[in-house]
Amino acid sequence: LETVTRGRSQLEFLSRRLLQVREEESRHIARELHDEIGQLLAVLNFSLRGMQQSEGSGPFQETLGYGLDVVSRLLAKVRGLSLDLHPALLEDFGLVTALRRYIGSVASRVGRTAILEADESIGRFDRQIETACYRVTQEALTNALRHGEASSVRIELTEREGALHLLIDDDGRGFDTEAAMESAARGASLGLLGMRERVSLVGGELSIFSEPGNGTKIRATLPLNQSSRPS
Amino acid sequence: LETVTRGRSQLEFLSRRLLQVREEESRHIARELHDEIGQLLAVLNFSLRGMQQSEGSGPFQETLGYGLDVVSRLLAKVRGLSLDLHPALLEDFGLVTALRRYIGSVASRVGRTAILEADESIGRFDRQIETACYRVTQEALTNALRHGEASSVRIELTEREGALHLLIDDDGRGFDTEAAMESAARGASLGLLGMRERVSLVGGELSIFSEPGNGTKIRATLPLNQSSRPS
Amino acid sequence: MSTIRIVIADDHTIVRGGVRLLLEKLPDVAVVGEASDGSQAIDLVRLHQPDILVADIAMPGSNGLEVTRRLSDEGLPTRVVILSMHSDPEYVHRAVKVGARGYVLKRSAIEELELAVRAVVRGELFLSPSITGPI
Ligand SMILES: Nc1ncnc2c1ncn2[C@@H]1O[C@H](COP(=O)(O)OP(=O)(O)OP(=O)(O)O)[C@@H](O)[C@H]1O
Ligand SMILES: Nc1ncnc2c1ncn2[C@@H]1O[C@H](COP(=O)(O)OP(=O)(O)OP(=O)(O)O)[C@@H](O)[C@H]1O
Ligand SMILES: [K+]
Ligand SMILES: [Mg+2]
Ligand SMILES: [Mg+2]
Ligand SMILES: [Mg+2]
Repeated sequence: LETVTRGRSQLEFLSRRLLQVREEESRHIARELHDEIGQLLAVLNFSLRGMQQSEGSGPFQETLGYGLDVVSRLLAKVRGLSLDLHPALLEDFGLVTALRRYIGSVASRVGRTAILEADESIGRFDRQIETACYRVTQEALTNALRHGEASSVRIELTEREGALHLLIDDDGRGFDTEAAMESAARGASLGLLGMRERVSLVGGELSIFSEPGNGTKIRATLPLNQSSRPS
Repeated sequence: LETVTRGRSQLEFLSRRLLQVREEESRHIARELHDEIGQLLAVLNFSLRGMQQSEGSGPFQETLGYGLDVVSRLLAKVRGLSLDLHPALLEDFGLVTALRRYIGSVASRVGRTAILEADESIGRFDRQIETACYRVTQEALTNALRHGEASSVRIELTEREGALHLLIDDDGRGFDTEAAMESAARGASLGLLGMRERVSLVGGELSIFSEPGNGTKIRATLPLNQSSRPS
Repeated sequence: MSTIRIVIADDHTIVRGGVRLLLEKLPDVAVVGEASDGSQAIDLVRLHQPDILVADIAMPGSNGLEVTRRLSDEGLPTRVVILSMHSDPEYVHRAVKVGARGYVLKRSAIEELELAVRAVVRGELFLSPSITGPI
């Protein structure tokens, strides 16, 4: 018996599962790094510092100084890697806090304006919803700054009519969305397709409005059904 | 302007790119863990042990002993994480060495027979080809032991007629491939679909032969064109 | 007591610094050079002809195994002690095959590197006891 067919729905599920698995893996490693490795290192740092205060010969203190240097490099490495993989803030404090921090750090790094307008009342949602929202914002903001060379980006997050509404609105150069989607579909890039898949994975919809010279608006609507409340 | 279509080819490219990106990310993280974090931990261990041999009061030595304990736990954690993500042997010595070690360690852990028959003359190929072969073997062997409860698995790797031929042949319970592919396509699992996509990503073909009660044979043929020789 | 002259080759600056710091504490050891890649290691060995080259495996350019093979081929008197992250016997096997006289894991203790250096200077072969399995 041989199986050779590969239909559209297989591919659809495959790409969804891949997005999920990738997110789960990243999250798992980020947690290991942050909660396990990071904590152990912090304790180590603490105890070596204690030793530095007390007695000990010159060569002893020299080695200790080296050890402490290594530990602080380790702490920085572990922290950076775990942040790249998964934002602890998102998990601990939810979308508004995590997005505020992320957007703020990007804006100050590149010296452009990026603001978040969000209802402070927005609470916690299912992890998949929060992650989709966060990842879409990351991708759209990166694109706006990198390709659009936008000088200002406005991100809006609102909850109404049983759905979460995300808008990323940039004043950059804009682009021909059809041409971009076509070349993305030929394998040129992952950003636009990935955003759409992430949103459709949680039953939502994504639309991209853009024209050369007129900036770009990305809108995502994510339904908040019963099951998307955290358990 | 709004773009809403999402065709089969978009999905095809998306899932392929996702597989690629995931592999690249895994490799990147494995390297960070092994080459940076693991290495710093190793020298930390190295220098703390040096301090342990030299003088120092009781409490001093106690703290040091504690620190060393923490470091060896960290080392084990980081090592495990990086091994899962990407096998260093594959990158350094190629398929035959990496598969021999992987298959041997799985077989001895589960107490079943798994053997590799490979031309020792098999050299190095493009990283994508080597990775596809390695990942297909991992998935097929895991399935054979877990679902097939095979008592013996034979893995064959040969190079002929400009292609690499991989066969994973188990004596397990077998399964209905059509039913399994259908339920995989409905999102039940990732293994079989992922194997097929990985192989087709490098221009190869995968076929699955199985019948309940008659074991399973997975065959992959990976073309070795000019560009698949390492540069 | 004659001095044991050593060159250290490792692409990781912190690691190299730590190994140097610890080796130099030994009264009869002098570190005469530090290399951060394979070809620099070969140059320094040719220049200083040290007793020992302590070499990492994973380095850009030519890796530690290639460096070892080239030094053996050239017939230089320097003996190589590999200091590596890799504990898989395959690495040890290949290192010995290309002419390394010692193999020590980075996660072992400085004492082990000291033992290895002294054994190799005496003309013996030293393989880290924590490596198990068929070599
Ligand atoms: N906000 C934007 N402003 C201007 N052009 C954009 C914007 N967003 C996307 N584009 C255009 O659409 C193309 C595809 O975007 P996409 O995010 O899919 O790919 P990428 O950013 O080039 O690569 P990747 O996201 O896979 O790293 C971009 O290369 C760019 O030309
Ligand atoms: N070698 C095998 N012997 C017997 N049954 C098999 C074998 N390989 C696959 N199967 C059957 O096919 C199903 C699908 O396999 P697949 O690898 O896609 O999923 P899985 O192993 O259940 O989950 P995962 O996504 O973790 O791989 C399995 O659940 C099992 O029933
Ligand atoms: K000295
Ligand atoms: Mg992009
Ligand atoms: Mg499986
Ligand atoms: Mg190195």
